Amino acid sequence: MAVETRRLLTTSKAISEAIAQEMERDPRVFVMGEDVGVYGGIFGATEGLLAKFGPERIMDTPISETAFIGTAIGAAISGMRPIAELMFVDFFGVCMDQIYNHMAKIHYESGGNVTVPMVLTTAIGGGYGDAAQHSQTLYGLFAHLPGMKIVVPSTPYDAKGLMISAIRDDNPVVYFFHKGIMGLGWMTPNPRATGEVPEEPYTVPIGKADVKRAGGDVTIVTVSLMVHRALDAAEDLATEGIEAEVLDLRSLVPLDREAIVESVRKTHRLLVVDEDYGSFGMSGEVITTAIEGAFDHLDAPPARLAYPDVPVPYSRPMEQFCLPDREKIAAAARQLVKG
Amino acid sequence: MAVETRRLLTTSKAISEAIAQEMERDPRVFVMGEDVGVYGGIFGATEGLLAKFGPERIMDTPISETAFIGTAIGAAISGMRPIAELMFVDFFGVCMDQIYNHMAKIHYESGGNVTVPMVLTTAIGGGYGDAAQHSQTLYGLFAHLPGMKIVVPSTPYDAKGLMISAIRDDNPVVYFFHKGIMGLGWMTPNPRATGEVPEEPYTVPIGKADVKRAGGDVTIVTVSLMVHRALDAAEDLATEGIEAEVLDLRSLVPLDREAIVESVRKTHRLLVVDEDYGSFGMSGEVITTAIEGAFDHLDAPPARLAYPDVPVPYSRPMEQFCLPDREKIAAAARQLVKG
Amino acid sequence: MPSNETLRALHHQMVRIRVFEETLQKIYFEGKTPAFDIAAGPVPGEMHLAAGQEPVAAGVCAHLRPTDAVTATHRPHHVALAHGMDMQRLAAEIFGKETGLGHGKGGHMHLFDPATNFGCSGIIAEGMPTAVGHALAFKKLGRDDIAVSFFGEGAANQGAFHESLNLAALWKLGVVFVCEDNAWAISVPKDKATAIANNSDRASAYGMPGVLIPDNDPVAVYEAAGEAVARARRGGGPSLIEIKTDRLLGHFEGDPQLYRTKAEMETVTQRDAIRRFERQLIESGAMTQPDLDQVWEAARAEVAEAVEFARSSPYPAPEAALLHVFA
Amino acid sequence: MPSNETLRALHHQMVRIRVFEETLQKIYFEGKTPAFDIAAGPVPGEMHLAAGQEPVAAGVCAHLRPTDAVTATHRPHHVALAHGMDMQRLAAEIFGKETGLGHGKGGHMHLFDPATNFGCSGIIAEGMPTAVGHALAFKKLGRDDIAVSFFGEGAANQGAFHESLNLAALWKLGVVFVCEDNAWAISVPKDKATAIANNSDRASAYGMPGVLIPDNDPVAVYEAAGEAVARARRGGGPSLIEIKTDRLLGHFEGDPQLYRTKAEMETVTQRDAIRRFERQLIESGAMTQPDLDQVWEAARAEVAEAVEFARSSPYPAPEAALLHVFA
Ligand SMILES: Cc1ncc(C[n+]2csc(CCOP(=O)(O)OP(=O)(O)O)c2C)c(N)n1
Ligand SMILES: Cc1ncc(C[n+]2csc(CCOP(=O)(O)OP(=O)(O)O)c2C)c(N)n1
Ligand SMILES: [Mg+2]
Ligand SMILES: [Mg+2]
Repeated sequence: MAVETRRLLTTSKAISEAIAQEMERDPRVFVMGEDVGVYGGIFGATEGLLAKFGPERIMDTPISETAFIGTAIGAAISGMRPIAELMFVDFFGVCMDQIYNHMAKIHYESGGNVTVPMVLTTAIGGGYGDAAQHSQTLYGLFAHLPGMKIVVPSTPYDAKGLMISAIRDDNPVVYFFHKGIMGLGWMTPNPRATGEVPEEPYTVPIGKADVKRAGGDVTIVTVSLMVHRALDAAEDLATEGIEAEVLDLRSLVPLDREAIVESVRKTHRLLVVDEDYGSFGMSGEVITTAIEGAFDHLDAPPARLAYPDVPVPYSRPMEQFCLPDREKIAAAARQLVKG
Repeated sequence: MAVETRRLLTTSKAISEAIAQEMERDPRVFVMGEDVGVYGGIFGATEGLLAKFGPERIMDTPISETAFIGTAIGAAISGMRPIAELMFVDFFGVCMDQIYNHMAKIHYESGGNVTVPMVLTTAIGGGYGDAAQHSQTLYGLFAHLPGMKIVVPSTPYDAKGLMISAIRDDNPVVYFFHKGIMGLGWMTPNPRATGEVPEEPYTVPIGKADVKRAGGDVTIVTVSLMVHRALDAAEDLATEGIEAEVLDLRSLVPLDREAIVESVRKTHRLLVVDEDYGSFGMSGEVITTAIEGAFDHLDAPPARLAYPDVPVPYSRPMEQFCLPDREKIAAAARQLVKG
Repeated sequence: MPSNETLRALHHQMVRIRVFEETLQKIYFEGKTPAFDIAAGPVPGEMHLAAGQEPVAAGVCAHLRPTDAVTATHRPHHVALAHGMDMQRLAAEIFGKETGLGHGKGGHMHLFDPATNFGCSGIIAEGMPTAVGHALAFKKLGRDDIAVSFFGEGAANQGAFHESLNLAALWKLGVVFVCEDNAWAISVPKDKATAIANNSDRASAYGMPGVLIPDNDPVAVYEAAGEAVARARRGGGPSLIEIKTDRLLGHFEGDPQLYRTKAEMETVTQRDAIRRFERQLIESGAMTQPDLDQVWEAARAEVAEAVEFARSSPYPAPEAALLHVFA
Repeated sequence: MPSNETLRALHHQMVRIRVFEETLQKIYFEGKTPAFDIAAGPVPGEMHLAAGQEPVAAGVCAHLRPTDAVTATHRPHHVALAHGMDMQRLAAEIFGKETGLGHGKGGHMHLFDPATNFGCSGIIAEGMPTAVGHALAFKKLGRDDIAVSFFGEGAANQGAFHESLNLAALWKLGVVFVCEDNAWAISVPKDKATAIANNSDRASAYGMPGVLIPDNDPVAVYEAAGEAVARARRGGGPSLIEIKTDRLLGHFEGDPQLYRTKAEMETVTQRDAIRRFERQLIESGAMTQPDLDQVWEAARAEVAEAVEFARSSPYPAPEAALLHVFA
């Protein structure tokens, strides 16, 4: 009798497993950040690692993001492969110089002679009442700045494979995990935050988008938690006879422009869904990419459903009003298809 | 006999005159920053002010951008109207938290009860060999973040009027001046960096784009120094019978979307020129705006000519290769029109 | 020794803060049991309570006027209340209601109150430069108001601490920097984060006085703050006060605190500053047990009323999210 | 007192740096006269020269190996040369040539040299955390190499200073922090920026030794650095050394220095550390005038060769701008 064995992990477990396997494989890999030790990372990305690797390799830091991210840079130059965690992406402002002016540029400034192989992990996303300084996504801002790869996984499988790729990459990689996909016990449950994850190490290539659902009527391009919202919406749309293709970019830098163009050439319609602020961000870049590569294939102007250009409000009715969700995505896609 | 009297000022003089006039009008206005005193600001934006107003109102600061920009925030809340200078926009990374998480959000977080009337001035732009950490423009990054107005003047006239508007605005305004338009004695001369400026105080509205040259064949949307490059290109194009309309956005937040759409509906063709990095920035936002408002009026896919997604290289041939210029703009516009 | 009236006022302040925090703790878990979901219930998001740190807020703010500026942290309620913030509007904001201080936009980490010139924020050390700015404005405006910046011992390793203290000292501004050393920054103990034992020793790096209050005693805080506030008010420049205080609860509610030993938890509970202070008040004759009971009762009534106000207030309209980006 | 050999080595280092900087100064103005245009000539952009600050670089770097890491600032040439950077590739980088350290991509503020584990950057205090990271790597790799972070007195008011010193001290890393106090941060004098007189006094805020060298003396620097380097190497943790040094030239070339009095300029020129050191060398008999002359001559030859190499090297291809964003 054949027994189906599926190995289901939450995204946070998938990430910590990836880190653990790479740490076992490569003694140069270590982790630094606030509360990454005993606490296991506020969002569980380093859970269990302290017990396994001890405080020399899983290092709690002072609240000194500039210092410890800069420390990761120096350590990377001198032969280590650090993983540094910026607890919430919202905190980038206290340490962005180290990230974008130093980490991201050294390889270029050195004419290719110095590499900075490090991973900067950080949590994104709202929806749980954490207000203006703890709920942002901001990947669009990082993607605007050259020299760092930008990874934004949506599933446990991708999360593990992309983390292993990130650690093995010789470039600085910023790895954004959405709190809402981590599968944490204390967040609103998301059935899609758990998924099949092979035990053995594997990589998912950075720079390749992934069709998470195929469809011929409209392309929905997005990342991270919004992939799941889009899949939910696609189910609703399917009952109406609209087949949405959901394209998960998985990384913003490099951006898989071919995949965007290819899908739009097939469906002739594009909706970009973005939990980051709407203006001057990902939504405009994806739409422009489609325009550049598939202008003559479009049956309707590409549309976007993004976070409005307002700080994240605290109160639930206002926050929910701002967030793209299943209904809003379905409505926007329906509008694109039916006009 | 009538004598024509034209009052010509450089942009830097126009800015310092605006500040001086507002300081005379309003005792709450004062200036803080590195080298804004005796030195008069590295790019001359505060030249002559120390002599006029003394060190109590023109305050040199330590190299502590987080502290002095935060100080401006507190002073603004408690009744002053500070102007803080971040010497180069490239330095935003050491103090961005104060700017985007605090200055930009307090009014919103307070539900409208607290205002933060301050101006943050900063220098942008390259082209003179100052390399990766002193040559960026980055206004697209600031424009992505809600809660601050983003002003990017191109002419002495606009610079003065927009500065007065910025100082009188009850919101935080980030005012970007391009080194190449300041009319400094030590920068490559730019004849357009000097222009007629009325002596009396006047305002230019924040949020209104300006047609700097009318034309019917193609719309070139840009800001700051690139307005002048576009005007130069438009002259060349005119000799070929192509009439380019040059739309100077003047501010990115609020963005004058109507003006973009209106111009594109007229010319049916759009070229965005951007000295900021190409991806995830202004160029995509302007193109998307045109798509949203004028999709059916377009005779060709909108195009962009932006700084490539690479850190600014030091060596002249490489830097010039990256920068949009008169020839590249003309070529891109020509391509749009002639196909 | 302060007057009995002052001692009673300190006690009253501490008690109403404690009752507020304990009440909020209960409310926070409404809708979050049996399965804890941070997004659920009347009060979503992170909740940082200051139970145990009342001596700091009460002792310092006793010297302040509503026109003095105060900047606080992600753990702001004790300071907000001690500085005179309206408890009802505070509660309503925490409930995300239209009647809240920020009409529900700010939430518990982002409280801004023009009536008491109070502000706080969720980014570590972010409010320290703001305090310097308030003080600069007061100097420019010729006011003898001052600014007080509260921050945790964890925040003292953030660059903004250094820059703010240097600037305040350089410009001789009327700022009192108050370091609440509760020994923990989430799960990271002080000695795993700070190269020296006492942050007050860092005052010398800026040429300002540094005072250490080693035992979370409200009277000691009151006295040290009195001096610092008076110095600031008379133009004598900034000071740094460090108080060894106690975080009686988790970093945020729902924190399992696995990083803390049972022994440590017991020790801090045992040395609860309010209970110790009450013993002293009774011993010195400043208050009787019935006096104390009355204070607690009044505090419970005040807090109940504030909570009732918050509960019964309407939510803001969803579309109100789009308002107040710009003035 | 160091050996005569060491004294001569210090002298030689200082002289070659000085000749390099003075030569560069002349070259910088090529193409920029009569009208100064920062974009023109063989060397565009800002140019920060370190003439006067040679004792710091020579005295500290004399103790270093190529495997020790050094992070420097926007004013990096003296340190780069003293740490052993190839002068030809340095010059070529400054000329923006293909043969430069970074193939012309970095320029004078962004020099990265794997051969000497050297890096610098144009953002104030940006390299301080990097140095901590190098030292951490060495500890993890079991190497007894150390890291040295050079920074100006202006940088000591930046948050990164505070965070870096705390972290290095906390983790007992082998870092030597070297503060070059040349009294100026562009046009802002030290006392208008720093609340205390000596940054070395700030070492106590981190529990690390702080040493003040008051007079730009290469031997004093050499001795203090020797101790600090030895301590770092044997696992004894970080130190802070502050040197009162002199900026003989403008902040950058083309700086009219209107903020400096003529008297001050004369004073610093008069007390030129190299000339003073040469007088001592002659007095002590360590070197004769002909010895000195020979050093200058050799330095001129070395610099001329480097400049010739830079001048005759080809520019990178314009499209090379698109390379090396990613490895
Ligand atoms: C810049 C920044 N880094 C990290 C955090 C996450 N964080 C929130 S509270 C906290 C601990 C703060 O410790 P402390 O300053 O001692 O204050 P306490 O919580 O003990 O009151 C941390 C790390 C943050 N909010 N901002
Ligand atoms: C974060 C940041 N702020 C400001 C500047 C502009 N800037 C360049 S050099 C300098 C002065 C630095 O003074 P100091 O640290 O004493 O070094 P010195 O120039 O005297 O060698 C300033 C303000 C910068 N490069 N980076
Ligand atoms: Mg604490
Ligand atoms: Mg200096």
